[in-house]
Amino acid sequence: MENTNQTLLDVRDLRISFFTDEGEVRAVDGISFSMKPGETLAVVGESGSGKSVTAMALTRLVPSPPARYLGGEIIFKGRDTLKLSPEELRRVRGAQISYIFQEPSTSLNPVFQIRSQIAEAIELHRRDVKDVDAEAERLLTLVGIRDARLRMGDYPHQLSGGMQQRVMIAMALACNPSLLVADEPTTALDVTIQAQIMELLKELKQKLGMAIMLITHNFSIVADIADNIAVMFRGKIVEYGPTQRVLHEPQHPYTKALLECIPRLGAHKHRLKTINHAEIEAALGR
Amino acid sequence: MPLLEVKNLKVYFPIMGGVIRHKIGEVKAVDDVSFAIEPGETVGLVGESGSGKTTIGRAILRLLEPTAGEVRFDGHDITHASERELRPLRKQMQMVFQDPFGSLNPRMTIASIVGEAMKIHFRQMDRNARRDRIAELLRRVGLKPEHMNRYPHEFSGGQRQRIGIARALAVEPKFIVCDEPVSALDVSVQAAIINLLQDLQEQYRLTYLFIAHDLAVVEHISDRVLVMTQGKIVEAASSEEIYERPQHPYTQKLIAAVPKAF
Amino acid sequence: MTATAANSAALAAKPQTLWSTAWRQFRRNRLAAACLWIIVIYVGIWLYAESVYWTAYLRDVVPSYKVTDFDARNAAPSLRHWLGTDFTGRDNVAQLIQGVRIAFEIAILSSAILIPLGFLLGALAGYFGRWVDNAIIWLYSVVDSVPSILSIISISYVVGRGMKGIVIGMGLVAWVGLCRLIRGEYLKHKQRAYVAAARALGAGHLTVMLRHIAPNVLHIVIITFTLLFPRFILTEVILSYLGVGIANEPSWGVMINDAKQRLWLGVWWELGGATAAMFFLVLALNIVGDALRDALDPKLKTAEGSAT
Amino acid sequence: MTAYIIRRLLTVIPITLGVLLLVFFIYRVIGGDPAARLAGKNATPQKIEQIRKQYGFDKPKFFNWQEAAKTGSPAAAFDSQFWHLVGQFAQLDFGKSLQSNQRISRMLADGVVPSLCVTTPIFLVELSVAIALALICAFYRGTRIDRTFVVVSIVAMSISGLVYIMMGQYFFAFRLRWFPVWGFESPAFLLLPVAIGVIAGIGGSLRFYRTIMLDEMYQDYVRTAFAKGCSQREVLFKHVLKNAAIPILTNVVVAIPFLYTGSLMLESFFGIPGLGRMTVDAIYTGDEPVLFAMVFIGSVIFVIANLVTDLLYTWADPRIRLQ
Repeated sequence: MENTNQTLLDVRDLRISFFTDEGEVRAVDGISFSMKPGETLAVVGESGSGKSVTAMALTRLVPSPPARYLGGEIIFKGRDTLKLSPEELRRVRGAQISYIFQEPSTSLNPVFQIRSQIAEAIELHRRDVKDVDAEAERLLTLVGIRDARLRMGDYPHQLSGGMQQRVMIAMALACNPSLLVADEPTTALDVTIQAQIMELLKELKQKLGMAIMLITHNFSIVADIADNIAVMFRGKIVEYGPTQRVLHEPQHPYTKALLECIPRLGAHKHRLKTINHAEIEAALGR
Repeated sequence: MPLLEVKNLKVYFPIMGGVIRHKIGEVKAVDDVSFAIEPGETVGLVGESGSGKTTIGRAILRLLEPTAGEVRFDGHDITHASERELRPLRKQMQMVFQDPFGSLNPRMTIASIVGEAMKIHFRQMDRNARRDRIAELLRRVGLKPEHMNRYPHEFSGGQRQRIGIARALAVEPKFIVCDEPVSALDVSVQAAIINLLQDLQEQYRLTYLFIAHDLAVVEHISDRVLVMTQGKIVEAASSEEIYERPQHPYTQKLIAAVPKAF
Repeated sequence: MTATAANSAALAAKPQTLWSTAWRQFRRNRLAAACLWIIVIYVGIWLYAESVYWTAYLRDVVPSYKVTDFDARNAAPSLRHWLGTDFTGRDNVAQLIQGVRIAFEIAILSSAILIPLGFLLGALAGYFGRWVDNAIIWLYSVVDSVPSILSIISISYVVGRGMKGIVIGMGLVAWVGLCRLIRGEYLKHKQRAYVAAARALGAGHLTVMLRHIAPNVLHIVIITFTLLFPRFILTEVILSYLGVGIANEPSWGVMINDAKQRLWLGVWWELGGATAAMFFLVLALNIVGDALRDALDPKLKTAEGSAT
Repeated sequence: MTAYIIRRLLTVIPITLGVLLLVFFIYRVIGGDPAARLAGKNATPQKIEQIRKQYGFDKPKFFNWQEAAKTGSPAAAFDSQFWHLVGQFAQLDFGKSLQSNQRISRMLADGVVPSLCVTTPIFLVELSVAIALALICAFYRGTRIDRTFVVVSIVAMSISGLVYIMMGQYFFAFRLRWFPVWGFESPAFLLLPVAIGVIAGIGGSLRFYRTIMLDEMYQDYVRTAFAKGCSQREVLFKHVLKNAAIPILTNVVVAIPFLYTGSLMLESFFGIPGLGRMTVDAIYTGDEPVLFAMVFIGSVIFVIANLVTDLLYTWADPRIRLQ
């Protein structure tokens, strides 16, 4: 593992826009943040805040056209991924930075068995592995799938939503990446399954020590896993800092409002506080 | 006298299979459920996906035929009532839906969406009276009346839910089934819709069956909460009791799974 | 009452129907817009041809395009006859113009049969399901199991040569494609929440089928017509070659077949003229049909395969 | 899965019966008096009457209630035109040709091989070329290469197959003498017809398979494959192609009816003694029994092709195979 104080990821003034028939949509409007090895950063924001585009941009997975990288740098282990050649970029994807997505049911290839989808991830970056099947089985057990040997032969549609997400995690960890990007990993899952997947991610973080970037709209799930939180609103980072500080002493009015309007179990408040968008716009100096 | 009474409600869907597509089994979506709702009360119905909560909502409004049991609304047994018998009752019970993009007819203007309810149930109203009523309803749910000639795709998710609520209000109902009305919305917009529903309840003395999978939202808005899993109601109690003293292991598991933010 | 301005902000100046947004997207496709102009020109020619036909018909006189001139037989293209004359001395250009009329008449009359039939059966099958659906599925599977060319030939053969045979043949075969699409759309929309809302208001089946769902699927009729029109034209050519097509009227099929013998004598302009006349209309319709589908319903799967 | 296969096999019976009903309906019900048509143009009433007796057109069309009532046995109700036909066709007896008085089943047997020699190569070549080009379009999607293929295929589609045949025969056979103009003596005779058949149909097929490929490119599993570090080639040939096989198999059956048109035209133009040419001759000479049989047999072949592709498609899609 690299020495821990060196920054793993440094995003500087990243700018990405979508050019559609209705004109330019500034999805990511000049954001900067950085991550240390082993750190967990939660990027929280509502729909349209640009959080997913940011995550996907790390390894240039945002389809362009219609998107275009207008500016900024993404320095990962000292090199700007925006400038990497396709060949170099492919060596980063899956080996250094890997992803899990929101809809596990559609993110897995429906006509391939679990075994071959995980094996492919291993063979892409780890030619040295002799017994790929055994390694695949180890990974499935690592992510908490019982009787992994049996499950290897299944197709994605034969597994439950929670199991499919565990397979995605196993596939992402196949080449022990330095950074795991989780784009709304539990949004499509029931609350009980969501708790299990978050528990699993926390476990893997301690066991494997890889950095995690967690993208979500749900503030509640970030509290006990994230080291830092970045709050995004319409393509900008409006708040960025250690978890406890952001949750308990939010600076920006948007963060304050967002935290207050979440209904909390047992709070017995009669009315929820709503967001006054005009006030936020003013604060953003738009 | 409760506004709505459900006794031993069962809704089974046949599973077709085999060579000649005969019934080889059945899905017990709602399996012997009983509860009652008093006028002016908000009863929360919480459960994970596939627990059968939406099916109950649809069975009560007779959007599907119950397999067994009894549904009494305002004293009338509507379990197997014909469409003609149901028509007057339709005026008194309405529904707000989850999917803001699917709940409004994309090819109809807001005026005709909200107006249609009145055309069916208040035939004696002429065009101008109807337009005034629509304007008043839109204002009431926080939208500008001059947008009544616009089409659904021109509005945001939150605005569409408000239009759906205006449509439900148009027939001056007593009882509204809110089927996951805020699940598809962002948190900030969610809060505004929940407040709106509460205001409307106070002003029009409405009764709600509030269906959702988010325990915190249900607990916030409901007087009483029913917890449901695999087609059965496993626990029913006031919203404070459910949170402080959950009895059934499933409820305990549900509450434990809700992430404690801070 | 929190009527914050935010929740009614950001609306465009004037109302945007789905049709106007689709039209704006269609117009951005310059190739399709150009092809639309080609079609408009053909419509102009069609109307002119109709006037020529009907004035002659009403005056009970031989129309100009049928006037034979034996000593000008097989004339090469000249100033008087831009594309020369056929084996009976009739002017080729005049006949090609009538070919436009025949093509439009075949498309419109066939559609007058297939669109109501396909739409009605598709809606009934999709909306009511169960035995209605199974019966209609059996019906269109049977009709679809007979290769379209064979069933059209049979109907034209039995009904007799001429427009009537072709129109009935194509109409009674081509409705299956539209029926399948409409059935799929009704199945999809039936599950939508706005239909449940209408039912909850007490709207009857008929109201839901016609007032609520129908407007959401009408665009499919336009797309299907635009994509079927060129295939009607290409099918007419084959029917006329097989002798069950158009009789004693200068359709493009008839002209191509007549030109066949003389091609070997080096008379290429008759075949070239008819092929060109057909080509631009069929090409324009294919391009416009595709652009309409992308603008109105990008996810629509119209399985059209290759032209006959 | 086996239930699905058995049910799918069983559906062939109502469909085939339905096809016979449809063809019977066209030739015996809606088209005026079949006897008059068979008797030919200037036939005497006696001749028409004689034909009506000979072909049993005097019997009721579907159910013979009088007979059943008279003889009291319900079986007699089936003594009608349609059910006689069912019995006759069931024993593969398709009657005799009006022109050559030859047994039609014999003619069918002779015609199958030449027709297959033309249509099968067209089908296979067109399918493989179209899919290969579609893959290229997907690989270079959005570039000039992709756009040119789209335009070329739409242009190719907009020209009548008949014109392709005429031009092809005139230039390559008559003027340049590269290929024989007529006849069916050796495979060389097939080269030009097959080439023309492929060119006439490739436009539509390419456009169709290109849409299928592009639809797959926008699926979530493709994004996952790229995120894993797969290259464009791996994504296309490993992930997309195997998924695309399902819609391709489901819709390949759409291309088959166009083969019939191809066989009709190519065989009559190039003198290939196949089913297509027999059908064309039957139309020209008014040989209705042959036409009737050709349409029915053509449909049965198509129903079987439909069945085969349906079973292949369910086998290719694990979501159905392991239901």
